[in-house]
Order: sequence, then C-alpha cells, then structure tokens
Amino acid sequence: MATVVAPRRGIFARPTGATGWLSWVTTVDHKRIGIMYCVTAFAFFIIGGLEALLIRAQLAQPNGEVLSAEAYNQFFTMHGITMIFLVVMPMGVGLMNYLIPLMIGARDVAFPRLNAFSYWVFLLGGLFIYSSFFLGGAPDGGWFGYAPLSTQLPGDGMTFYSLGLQILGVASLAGAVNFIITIINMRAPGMTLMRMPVFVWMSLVTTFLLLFAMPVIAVALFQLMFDRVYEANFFRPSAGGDPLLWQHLFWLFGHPEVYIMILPAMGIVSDVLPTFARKPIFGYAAIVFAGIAIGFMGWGVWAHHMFAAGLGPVANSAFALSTMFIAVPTGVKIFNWIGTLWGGAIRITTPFLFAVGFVAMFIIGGLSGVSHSIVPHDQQQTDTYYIVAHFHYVLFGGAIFGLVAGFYYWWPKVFGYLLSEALGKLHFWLMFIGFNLAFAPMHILGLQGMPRRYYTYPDGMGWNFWNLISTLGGFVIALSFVVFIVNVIRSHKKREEAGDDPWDGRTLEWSIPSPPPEYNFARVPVVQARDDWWHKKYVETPEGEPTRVFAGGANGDDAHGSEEDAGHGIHMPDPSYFPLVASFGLPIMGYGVIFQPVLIGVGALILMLGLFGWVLEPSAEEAH
Amino acid sequence: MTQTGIEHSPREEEELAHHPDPRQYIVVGVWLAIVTALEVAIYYVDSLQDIIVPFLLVFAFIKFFLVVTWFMHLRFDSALFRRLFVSGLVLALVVFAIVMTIFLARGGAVPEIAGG
Amino acid sequence: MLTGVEAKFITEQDWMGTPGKRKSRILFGLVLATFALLVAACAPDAPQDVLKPEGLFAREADRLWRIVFPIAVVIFFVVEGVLIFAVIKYRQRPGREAKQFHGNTKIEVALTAIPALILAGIAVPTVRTIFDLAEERPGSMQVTVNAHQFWWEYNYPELGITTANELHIPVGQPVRVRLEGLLTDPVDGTEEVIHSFWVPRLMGAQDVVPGRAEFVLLQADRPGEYWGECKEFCGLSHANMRLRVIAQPQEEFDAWVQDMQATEEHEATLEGADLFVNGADNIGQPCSACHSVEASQEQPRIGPNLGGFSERGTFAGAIFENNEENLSAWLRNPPAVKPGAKMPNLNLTSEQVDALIEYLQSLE
Amino acid sequence: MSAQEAAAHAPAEHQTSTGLDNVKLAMWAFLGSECLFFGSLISTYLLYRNRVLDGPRPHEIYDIPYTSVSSFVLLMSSVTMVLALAAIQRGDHRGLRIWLLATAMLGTVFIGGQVYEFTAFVEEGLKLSTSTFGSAFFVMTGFHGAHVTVGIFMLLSLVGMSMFGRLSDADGPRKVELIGLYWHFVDIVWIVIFTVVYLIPTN
Repeated sequence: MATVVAPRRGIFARPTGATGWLSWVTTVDHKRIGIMYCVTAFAFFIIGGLEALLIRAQLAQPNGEVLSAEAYNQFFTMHGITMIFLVVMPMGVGLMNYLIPLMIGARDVAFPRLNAFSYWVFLLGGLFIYSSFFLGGAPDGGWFGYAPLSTQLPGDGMTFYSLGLQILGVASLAGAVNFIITIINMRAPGMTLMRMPVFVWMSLVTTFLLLFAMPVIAVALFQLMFDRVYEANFFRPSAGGDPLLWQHLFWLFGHPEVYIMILPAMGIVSDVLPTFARKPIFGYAAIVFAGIAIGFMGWGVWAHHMFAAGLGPVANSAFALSTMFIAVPTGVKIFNWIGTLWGGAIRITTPFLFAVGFVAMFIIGGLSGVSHSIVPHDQQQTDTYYIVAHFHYVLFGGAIFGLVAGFYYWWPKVFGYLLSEALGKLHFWLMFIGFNLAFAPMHILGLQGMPRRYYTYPDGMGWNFWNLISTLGGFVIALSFVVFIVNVIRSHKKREEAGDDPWDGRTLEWSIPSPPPEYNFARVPVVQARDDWWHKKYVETPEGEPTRVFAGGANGDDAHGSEEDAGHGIHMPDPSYFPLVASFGLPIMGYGVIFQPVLIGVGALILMLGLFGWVLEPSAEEAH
Repeated sequence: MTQTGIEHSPREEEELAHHPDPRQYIVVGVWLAIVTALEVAIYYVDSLQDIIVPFLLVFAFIKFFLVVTWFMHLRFDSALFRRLFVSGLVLALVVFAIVMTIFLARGGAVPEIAGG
Repeated sequence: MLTGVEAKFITEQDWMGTPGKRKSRILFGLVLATFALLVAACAPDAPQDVLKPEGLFAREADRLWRIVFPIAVVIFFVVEGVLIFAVIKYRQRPGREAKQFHGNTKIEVALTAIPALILAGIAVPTVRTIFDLAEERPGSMQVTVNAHQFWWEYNYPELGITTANELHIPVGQPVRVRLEGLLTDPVDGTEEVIHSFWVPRLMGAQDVVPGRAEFVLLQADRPGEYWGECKEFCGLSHANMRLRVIAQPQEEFDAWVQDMQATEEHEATLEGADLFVNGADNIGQPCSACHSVEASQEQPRIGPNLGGFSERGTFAGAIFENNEENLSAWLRNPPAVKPGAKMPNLNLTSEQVDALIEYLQSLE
Repeated sequence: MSAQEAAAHAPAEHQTSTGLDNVKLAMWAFLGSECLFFGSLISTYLLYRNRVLDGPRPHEIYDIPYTSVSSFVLLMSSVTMVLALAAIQRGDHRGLRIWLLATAMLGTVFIGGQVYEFTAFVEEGLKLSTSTFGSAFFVMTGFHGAHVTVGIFMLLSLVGMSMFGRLSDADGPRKVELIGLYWHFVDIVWIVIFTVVYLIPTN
C-alpha cells in the first residue's frame, strides 16, 4: 500500500526482536496474546480448583474442622470470582484471540495494541484481587457482593473486590470493542456474515453482551466503592439506601454474564461436532439466530435471581415467563447439535468426546434451569445446593467441557503437535465421572434443604452421605486435570507432528501451517462458501457424499504459498511497550484508593503517560 | 494489514463530501440555544408546572436529536454507526424503565421501621 | 481416502474397542444413577426435605414441582437417549461416508414449537399459583419477624408477645408473616444486612430486606416441629442462624400464649436474678441491659427476649440444645462457640455462670 | 474508559469489510456502551432524588439560572467542536487550533462551574455522605465531569499534535472527528442530565 507522507521521526522507538521474554511482554500478535490468556487463565483455574477442594474438604462431613468461618467465606468468594472472571471468561477470550482472525481470514485483530492492553490489564487485575490475601484478607462477601453486607464487612476484602472487578471490567470492555470491530470489519473477501464459523458468531454475540453489561456492573462497583471508602449512602438502609438497587444492577450484568461464559463454548462445540461428524452443521441459520436470540433474551431475565427478594407477583410472573422461554432457543441449539451428528461418520476423538460431554451435561443444566422458573418452588430452591448444582452443570459441564474440547481440538494448530488420544480420553472419562459425582448429588442436597454458603452443617440433617460423595467427585476432577497436565508434558516431549490439517477440518484456520506464521495468511484467502476450506478439499457427489478433489490440502491454491515467498512484503504491527506501561496505572490507582490517595495520582499519571506514548509512537508502516 | 492511514475508501470520501458546511452548523447551534432558552423559560412559568415534564422531555429530545444527527453526523454516516449507538441507547432505556417500574410498583423503604 | 493422521484415529478406535459402546454404557449408568439419586432424595432422615411438604405454601410449590419434574425427566431420557444413539449408530466405520445435508426446516420448526408449547403449559399453573400465594388469607394470625445477626425475633402484635428463634403457631390457621428488615443492628448500630426466612417443609424463602416489609404465608397442616434456616448469606455465622417453627393444636397454642403473657422475673431471690438485673463489678453491663425476661416486654430489643427461656428446646439461633453444658459454654464466651456472635465475652466467673444458668432455667 | 480513548488512537485500517473506519466504529461501539453507564447513574439518581432523610432536598439547593448558563456553555462547546472539524476538513489548521482551543476553554469553564457548584452545595450542607440524594448527585455529575476533563485533555493533545504537524496528513480530519464524537456524546449526556436532574421538579 503506497504511503504519501514522509515517515515521521517517532520520539519513541518501537521494540524489535521476535524471541526472548521481551518479545512476549511487548507482543501485539493476537496468537501470542491468545496463548498468554489461556495459560494465565489455566493457572488461575488451578488456584480456583484448589480453593474448591478446600471447600469440599470442609464440607465432606458435618461440623468440618478444615476451615474457619472466616477462611471459608474468603475461599468460596474467591472461588467464584476466580472461576468466573479469571478462568471461564479469559479462556473464552483467549480462544477468540487466537482463532477469530484465523477463522475470518485476517492477519490480526483490529487493534493489536489494545488487545495487548486488555491482556495485561486482565493479568494485573487478577493479581490485584489475589494480593488481598496478603494485605489483610480476601473478599468474603460472595462473588455477588450483596449490599449492605458487602458495604459492612470489615477489612479491605470487599474494597479489593469492587476495585479488582472494576479493573477486569476495563480489560473485558477493551477486548469486547476490539473483537466486535475485528469481526465486523476485518473479514477476508467473500467471508460474509452468514459464512462465518459459528464460533465467530457466538463470539460476536458474547462481545456485544460484554459491551453493554460491563458498564452496568462498573456503576454498581463504583457505588459500592464510594459506600465503603468515601461514606456514600447508595446501599445504606439507615440513610434511605435501597439494597435492591445493588441486586438489580448486579443481575442486569450478572445474567448476561452467564451467557458471556457459555456462548463461546457453544460456538466451539458447533465447530467441533461437524468436523468429527464429517458433516456440515445442521441448521446453521437456526443455530446462529438461536445464539442471537439468547443474547437478546438474556437481558430480560435478570430478576429471576431475585424471586425471594419481594418484587411482587406481577414482576415475578413476568420474569418467570421470560425465564421459561429463553429455554426455547437453547433447546434449538441442542437439537441442531444432535442433528449434526445424525447420519455422520463420527470419529470419536478426545475433542469430540468433550464436545458431546458438553451437550449431555448442558441438557441437565438447562432442565434444572427451567425448574427455577416455577417461582414458588424456586423460593424453595434458591440459595440451596440445588442452585449450585444447576450452575455447575451449566458452567463446568457446559463452559469448561466446551473450552477443554477447544483446547484438544486446536492444540495441534497452535503448537504443531498432537496431544495423546489415550491420555486425552482418560482425562475425559475421569473428568466426566468426577464431575457427575461432585455435582449430581448437590441436586439432592439442595432439595433436602441444604443452603449454600454454609461453612458448616450439623449432623442429622440427612446431608452427610451426599456431601462425602460430592467431595470425592471433586478430587476425581482434580485428578483428571493432573492427567491433562501429564498429557501436555508427554506429548510435548514426544512431539508427534500434526501437519496443517490433522482433523480434516472445515474452517480457514486449517488451511495454514501449524503453528501459523506471524502473518497468518501469506495470501489473504478469498472465501466462496461456508466451511470454505472443506469445500476446497471436497465436492459433493449427486448422492450427497463428499469426494476429495485433492489430497492433503495444505498446499492447495489460496493456502499459504511456498515458504520462500511467504511473508514477503507483509507489514505486521510492531511490538510495543506502552500497553504494558499503561496497564500498570490501573492497579496502582486501585491500591491508592485503599491505602494511600497519593498513589491514585501516580497511577493516573502512569496511565496517561502510557497512553500518550501509545498515541505518539510511530505506527507500524512508518517503521519500514 | 498494512496500515497506511492515508487513503480514504471511496465510501469515506463521500461521507466527508456530505458533511455540512459551517453555516449549517451555526444554524443548528442557534436552534440548540433557542430550545435551551425555552426549557429554562417554561421552568419559571408557574401555570405550566403540572404539565411541564412532557414539555421538558420533548425539548431535551430535540436537542439530543440535533446534536446526534448533525454534529455527530449520524444522518450522513453509515447506518452501522447508528445501529451500534442506538442499540445501546434503546437497551438502556428499556431495562432501566423496567427497573424503575419495579421500584415504583413496590415502593421504597418503609419509614416506620425503626433502627432498634 | 484418508490422510495418515485420520487413519491413526481409525486404528485407535479399534485399539480402544468400540468407544461408542463403552461411552454409552458408562453414560447410561450415570443417567440411571442420577435419576436414582433424585428418587433417593426423599430420604427419611432429612428434616428440611422440601419434597415432603407439610404446609400450604410448600404444598403448592411441590404441586408445581410434581408437574415439571416428570416432564423434565422424560425430556432428559429422550434427548440424552437420542444423543447417545446418534453417537453410536453413526460412528465412523471403514467405507461409511457422512450424508451431507444442511438442515430440515420442518423438523427444526417442530422442535422449536414443541418446547414452546410444553413451557406454555407449565407457565399457566405457575402464574396462577404465584398470584394465589400472594393473596391475604381471611382470618390469618399476624406475626412480625425481625432478623438480626444471627438470630430471629418474633412479635405477635395481637397477643403482645415477643420471643426469639422458636416460632409457635396454631395448626391449620394461616399465619401472615410480616418480614420486617431492621435498618441498623441494635447492638452496635451498624447497618443491618439481608436475611432470608425459610422453613423448607412449610414455606419457600422470603428475604428480609433492611428498610422493607414483605409478607409471606405460613401455615402448617399438622402439629410438629419444623426446622428452618437463614438462606441469604449474612456474614460470619450465616450457617449458625437457624430457627424452629412449632405448630401446635389450637388449645396447646393458647396455653402457650397464656404462659408467655404471664412470664415475669421468677424467684427474684436467686443470686442469678440479681446478677441478671443488676450485673456485677466484673461485668460492664447487666444482662437486663439487652435482654428482657418477660415475653410481654418488647424492650430492650437488643438481645433475644428470654421470656419462658427454660421452655425452649434450643438457643442462640436455634443451634444449641438448651442444656446446662451448652449454656455454660455459651456464657463463658459466646463468640468462641458462634463466630461473629454479637453478645460479647463478659468474662464471667464460673460461679456467675452457674448462677445465671440456674436463673435462666427458672424462667418459665 | 482509558482503554477506549486508547482505541481512538490506534492505527487506522482502511481496507475493511464494511469500508468503514475501524476506530470510528470502535468509538461508536464505546459510546453505545457509555449509554448503559450513564443510564445506570441517572436511574440511581431518579430512584434516590426523593429519598432525603437528612440535609437539603434537590429543589432547595439547585441554582437553575447558574446551571442553565453552564449547560449553555457546554452546548456551545459542541458548536465550536464541529467548527474545528470543518476547519481541518478545509485544511485550515490555524482555524482548527483556534476552534479546538475555544472548545477546550468552554469545557474548562463548564468544569470550573461544576467545581464551584460542588463547593457551594457542600457549604449548604449537601455532601456525598449526607443523603442518598447527595451520593447519587455527586457521583453522577462527578463522572460526567470526569468525562469532560478527559475530553479537554484529548482536545489539548490535538492542538499539540496539530502544532507539531501531526495532523497535517490526510488522516488528521479523522482524528479530530473521533475526539469530536466523544465530546458531543459528553454534551448530549449533559443535555439529558440538565433536563432530567435539574429542571424536572421533585416532590
């Protein structure tokens, strides 16, 4: 692309070099950022898992002595915060980061440096919240932080909560904008919206939910912060503050948040199943519009978290109805997944097992979800282990199974080698059994009247047996992830080359080398159909059976050219220090609010300098 | 993705062509001033106090509309910009209308409840 | 034709045996297990089993549950069955290719309509029940419930009785419970938090929101002692905030009311009585500063009203059985046995503890 | 928010699927998100404006003539902003700087007015901690003021960039338009606040 102006002399040189830790710290490559997202999220997953094991150990038997009430409250709060904000969301974002550009035929996201900024803010935000353990106690008011308890709890725990989530919100918002624009605007020629892989579609819905949900929780968290630190009255009943305001704002964010966590997994499954069934997705349009419908309806059901709060029969009925009918689009998706398997030639691989596990478990979560909409009985279920069972079937049986399916599916693309199928299947069965052992009994515990967030329970309530089973299951899940880690290490040593297209995939990312070059596509592909890559490899016979038009595929036309000309003349955005610099401003401001007002100014200054450097550094093409 | 930051796609060229000239901007500015004056004026007309709210809302909407369509060029630019913005705006209006309705329907704090 | 790697998976399947069957066997086993567990949920020894309703509200909720649960079970088995069937039947065998079809509008429409209809069917009775339970029942008795960290205060406005943690109600008569959220905690003046009043076998939970008053219907079909809990996370001892509802035949209840109305400082001769009312040098304030011993005396409303204490089965948020051992442990250091309890450690001497226990056990 | 201002400065990409500019799309998406942000703040205010257990009530303390003037000032800053845009689209960089400075100045006047208003309210006994009304009012208008302040910084940066010739390429007008969009949004938020918060009478 010809440039007309003379290159500016930037005051700030941009870092160079493609290897070494500095290249990771300053990278703006969506693939590296995606990997960093997933690795960080997995690290937090292990921490959150250990917290869960401590919780289960405490509850394994009546009058447990493992944890004190104080410790228990901190651990269940941090378990929730960690798994939601530091594991499921960032894992989804990590996969989006890595895959969306590859799937839509782009060379990077719309805003590479903003992308890096999102990651660093996410990382620092997570560390900020966890630093509270060493600075006088972690948040202990529940991830839902109901006021006025959250404004009354002593110590800085809940202040860390309000500020930490605020910081993570900045990361999510930046990421959301970035991906929305990337998907709208960075598609390869011919990649129309209705040709996009379902994962990209679900990511688009997810990012829109983030875009509109994050500001609401931001306001709620600010109000909580002002109440705690600056003696405001938003949630102070004695001054006329209304505790229900927090609940409305929180769940206005909190329910879309549920779909923010589950939709990317649904997208992954919708791409994994067709590949291994060797069949196009059944009812592409229906599955896409179902996703969009879920996104919309997700805004009309928040008050079903408040059926016991006293909204009155009219509001309760209205939200009961909306809650029931959001099950319809969800059902559509499940039927379409089954339809995708129907008549296929299914290769039962590890990613496929996890994807089917997702569908199987999500059905249970969906059914128990419908049972919440019968309000009078929800008043029995709410805040019992029945709820805990329900959302673990959705977020673990759902989201985590889907994400792990994604890891096994795209691992060969990202690292160029295959994970062991034998260990992978062992991982699946251990996780599947452990999961059901851990969470199926919670349905019963809930119906037997065991409330959540109890650090102890007495003997003679009929809860002992199932709690023990559940704890057992928890440890089986832990074991299954040990197997996963072993799998990664051993497969890495063995390094069984995957080739470009190990699964005979359907979408663009399989048309390029594994791991992909920095510029993704040597020649930007021209897309002619949905599942473009599949249609380049196969034509359908009149009987509707696919026959290969050429073998392998990686060297076909529109795939990456021969290596010597590959990447020639492609200008990728240069790495940058400033996303990292700027991101440091936020946690420093956070500590400032809690400990020393001066730091607020310092943080703001760092943020501003970072942004100025960001703006003023010569942008990519001028470095050439 | 080579980043020239130089050429405008044809689409943008015509956008720029569509942008109104300073005179129109000033006319809009004058209208804004007039509407604001009206708002403040009726605020002081006692006879209108009972029905003032709809008037004020209409005036506010007019100002909002003028700025968004002329100064932010939504009437000239691509519909996509409008959709992004309006979806957020409408969503906000709808959900918070519902929230406020719920609060109004159930009333607020019960005054007679004492602190002890 | 297959590339090398694909071939690898074919062989791995053979090497694994037919994973489809094994998967299905295990999955099906789990399915049965899950179902069996849900049936087993009606365990006999669960005093808070919501599936064994004994009161109007709980019965109505249970009625809806018995409509929805079977439907859910059927859907569960059908859908999971079809899923497993598809995985087994259509797994790849040499020479079998996938049929390349992209959808089927008829089926998709049908599968969208059916769930919608089922849900509509569920919606009708649900909404009707919601409004029905919100109705005020004629001839209902009034009870006001205040929630404290971490105990319950009950007030019978028509009978002039105040008591704590153990709520007595007449069998068969609807009780209109007014859940009144205090603004601040009378002990230390901090903002009161949200609690939730729940008696699983009698009624669904209703939050007690500071500054708000909600009504809920409580009615027991049969005499008995029904256990309940605070269900909204309310702090350190959320798990130690329980309650009992004691449903009695009308005449027993009336007798209890009379006893309570007549309660007063018995046997003022006991040294415990003097200690309770006037305190001692080593105690900051006397017990009477926070606790009344007359159910007819609402004030001081700082600690639980102790009128008729010896008649109670439990104390301190219905978590301790009312006996000397528990009482002395409690009186020696309340926060030690109940984290976050707002009754301070008064550093009582063991003589004082014994005296107080003697006095408390004399309160009838 | 910072992330988005950053977005407004990320390098441009013109070969897009829609033919639209990435950064401009991003700005509009961000403004859509901001609607929810201020929607929450304004709803909170509407919920609380009549819940005054202590301290002055809204209509006792608002100084309508004063606020009308400052609102007018902010409104006019939108006019000068578009004139700045028109100037750079004509290639008139001197005009650009003049109008940008005028806009920044008007914005500063508005902020000054808000600072004075806050201090006056505090003297009349309305603090963040006085009542729910106080909390809702100060936090809502405070966040709006913060947005204006950020806008002023961005305007001044534009002036600086223009002086160092960094707006002289054909990309200049786009940068000005982006900051303009943000500025106008902050203005329309105040249009709503002025009517809903100040003018609509409370009981």
